[in-house]
Amino acid sequence: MSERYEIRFSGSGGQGMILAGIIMAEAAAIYGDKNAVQSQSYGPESRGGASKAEVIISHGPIDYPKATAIDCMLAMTQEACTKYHGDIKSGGILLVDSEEVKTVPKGDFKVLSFPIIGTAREELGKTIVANIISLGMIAELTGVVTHEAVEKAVLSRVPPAFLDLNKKALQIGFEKAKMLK
Amino acid sequence: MTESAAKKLPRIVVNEKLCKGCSICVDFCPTDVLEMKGSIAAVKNLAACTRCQLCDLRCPDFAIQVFD
Amino acid sequence: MSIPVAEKKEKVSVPFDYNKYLRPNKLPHIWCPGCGHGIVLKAMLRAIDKAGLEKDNIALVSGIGCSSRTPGYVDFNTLHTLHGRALPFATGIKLAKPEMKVIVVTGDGDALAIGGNHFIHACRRNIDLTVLVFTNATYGMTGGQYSPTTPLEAMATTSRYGNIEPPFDTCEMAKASGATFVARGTAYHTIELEKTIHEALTHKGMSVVDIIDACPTYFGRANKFKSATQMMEEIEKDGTVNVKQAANLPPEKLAGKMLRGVLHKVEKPEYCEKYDILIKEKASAKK
Amino acid sequence: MAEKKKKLLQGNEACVEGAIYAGCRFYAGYPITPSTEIMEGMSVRLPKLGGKFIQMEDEIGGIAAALGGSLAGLKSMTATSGPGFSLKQECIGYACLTEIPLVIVDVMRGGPSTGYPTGPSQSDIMQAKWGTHGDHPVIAVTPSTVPEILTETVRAFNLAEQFRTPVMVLYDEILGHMREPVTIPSPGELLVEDRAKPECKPEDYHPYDDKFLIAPLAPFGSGYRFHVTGLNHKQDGFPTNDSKIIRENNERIMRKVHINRESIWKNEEVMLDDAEVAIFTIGSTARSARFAVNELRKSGIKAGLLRPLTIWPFPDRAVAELSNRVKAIIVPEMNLGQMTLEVERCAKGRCAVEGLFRVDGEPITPSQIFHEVRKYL
Repeated sequence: MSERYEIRFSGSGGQGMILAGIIMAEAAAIYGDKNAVQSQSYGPESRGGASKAEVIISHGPIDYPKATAIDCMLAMTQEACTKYHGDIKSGGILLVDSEEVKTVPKGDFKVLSFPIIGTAREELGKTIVANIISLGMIAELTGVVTHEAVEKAVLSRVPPAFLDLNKKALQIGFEKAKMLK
Repeated sequence: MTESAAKKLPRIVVNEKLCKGCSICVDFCPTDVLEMKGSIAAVKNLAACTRCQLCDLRCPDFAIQVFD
Repeated sequence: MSIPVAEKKEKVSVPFDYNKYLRPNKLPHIWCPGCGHGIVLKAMLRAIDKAGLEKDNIALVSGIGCSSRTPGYVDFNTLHTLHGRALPFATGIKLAKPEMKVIVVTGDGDALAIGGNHFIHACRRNIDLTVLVFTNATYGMTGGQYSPTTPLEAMATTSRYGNIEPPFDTCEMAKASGATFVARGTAYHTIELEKTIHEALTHKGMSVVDIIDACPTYFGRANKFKSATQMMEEIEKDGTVNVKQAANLPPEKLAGKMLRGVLHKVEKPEYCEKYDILIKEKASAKK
Repeated sequence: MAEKKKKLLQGNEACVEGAIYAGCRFYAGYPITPSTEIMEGMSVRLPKLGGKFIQMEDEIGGIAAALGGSLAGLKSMTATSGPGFSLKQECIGYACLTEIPLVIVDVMRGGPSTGYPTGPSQSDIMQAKWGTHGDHPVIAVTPSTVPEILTETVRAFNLAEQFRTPVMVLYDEILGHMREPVTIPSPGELLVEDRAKPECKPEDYHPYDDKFLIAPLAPFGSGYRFHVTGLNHKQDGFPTNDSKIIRENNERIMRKVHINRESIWKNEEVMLDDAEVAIFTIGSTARSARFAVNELRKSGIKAGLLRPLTIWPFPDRAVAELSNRVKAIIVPEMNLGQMTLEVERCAKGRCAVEGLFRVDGEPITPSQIFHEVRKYL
């Protein structure tokens, strides 16, 4: 079980949490040398309200595809944070958007709070890339995938016109996370 | 009957294995050539046949045809 | 008894050789004495012959019911499917092999009740099928229940007090659903029917021919007809009027009569042709 | 750089890859959660390959058109979920009797009825076997991973073409929607079977020729004119009332699968050699079970897993053999005991058989299985 590294991206529908999960899985399994399984909340949940994507990363085969003990969780809304934080394991990380999540849950895990959406708005003028900033932050915080792998994964998923924007967003994510460590 | 060209009679063939006896051919024949013999259509008055083919056209059972 | 004017002009000099298209030793067919389906089948074979279609290239598809036994008798690629499902099976064959001529023979219950949804959507797609609806206003195979085309007040084994459901007009529905060739014929007007089916076969797109024919066994007996002949006279001859003649008739002469002939014919893009264009575009885009 | 052709694919996308690889060139279907991505994928892929795709007006139309496509010679597929699978049953029976190859994918969801469209389930195990009336053969494959969805879809096509019968691919919503890395096989890497074509003269051709257990199937329009009917028929395809012929034909279509069951069965055994308790399960539940087996072994408990990749024909012999050497077989399934019944049948009382059921739209977790197994030791 210790080989599994579990990440949960959560927020509201439309914030790109599922895309973040897919990119993380690709960074690990396609552009990295690990195995990964990605799953997500599906159906009405994914059309607004709280939504989540989960990625399990491991060096070996991954049997159970759902999160069991979460190593790192991202919460981009208060609702998602409240609803989904219960599976974070002892010593795990909870990264929250500080402007969205005012009531931080208590538990045996480390809480990191940062204005992710605000940073996207102020430094890049586009809140749409908040998910890519968060992806950079998680890559940096967890070290489960390399910067190089996650960058390749991001760039393979975005349209050519937005390559620079997403590259910058990812870089911002790496840098801001270093400050939080 | 003489074999003169003007008076050449048609040949009406009733397939007795296929005729189901609905009498559509008899009923619709405009010149009363046909009759029912029991439950099978039969030729009664060949000389009256005008070769209109209506018996064939309306036979549901592929059971009657008129040859020149 | 008089021959109708239209038929008199169409004098046939030699008998048609149906054996060219019939499978050997399959007759007699299962249809009851006086059933119009055999008359319709013969008109269809003459129309196919006139259209010069190759036997190998014809798929004849049916559903379930009396009319749907037609494919068993004829020497084409023949498919007797499930109740109501002839059209989607036919759609699959046509789409997979657009070069084939796909003809559907179906009854009014098969096409319009259990298969009604398939019918309207096949019309909507304008896929190149020729659909012959053998309309005898009854479910003959199951013993004479009322069908979607049974007239109001008619008797059937499930309308013993007279039918309280209004019937469909098959042609109106086909036209409204998007079929590009819609016609009606009867087993009585057999040469006209042959011509109508021939025109349907040569039309590109969804062609529907509603064919009124008689079920003497169930509809006939339940509704006090004495014979198949009487049904043909009253329902098929007196109950219909050719659309061209109708143009010159006053409304009172048309009351209660169904129109015969080609009722709707337009040219519109056909489904398989559109799909073929799609394939050409996408296959070349890949290169 | 990325490994050659390795992609992160959703289960339903892997199904599309498998179908295309197997040579599927005809798809007809109707949208239904959680299988719709298969249909969407086929609508994109087929035109580029000259294949045919059509979205039909309903589920029945979907399978009927797919059968038409198959009869016209193209490898065909349709996909659905529980309620749609119910609607397709009459056509499945038609395909069994008329012996038209077809692949039917059922991404199982909670039921009965509309049930829980977005939650996983394994409640169509018995529907796959008994959903259509009459006695008929059923082949159903049950992949457990996204790469396996690809390879099992290919196998399903091979079996359908080889045995002239509908073959079902059964998996659940979890597998349909989860993503895993998949290496797309190169052409030639996996076996691809095509249906046998007749070699005789058209006039000698019989679509159900009793010279063969499984006769070659000529495509419509290829010069072999023949008749197909859902009525009981003779070897020439025409309906019959002859009770001897009806019996022989019904028995033959069962036999063609039954006597070949060895080649259709496919099981994976995990740590079964010395197992005292075995777990029998399929699909995503087998992933939980494998997780649980690893944990149980760590605690010194001799647990193992028997995972069939072919659920129909049921792996009778494997279960019977297993029942001779374990104390108990635990059958976790996302339904209320469909596979358990079959395991009981094959174990014939030689060991305990215990079902572990879940029908709340949530997966059976490794810890549920872990605790259930511990009860027997």
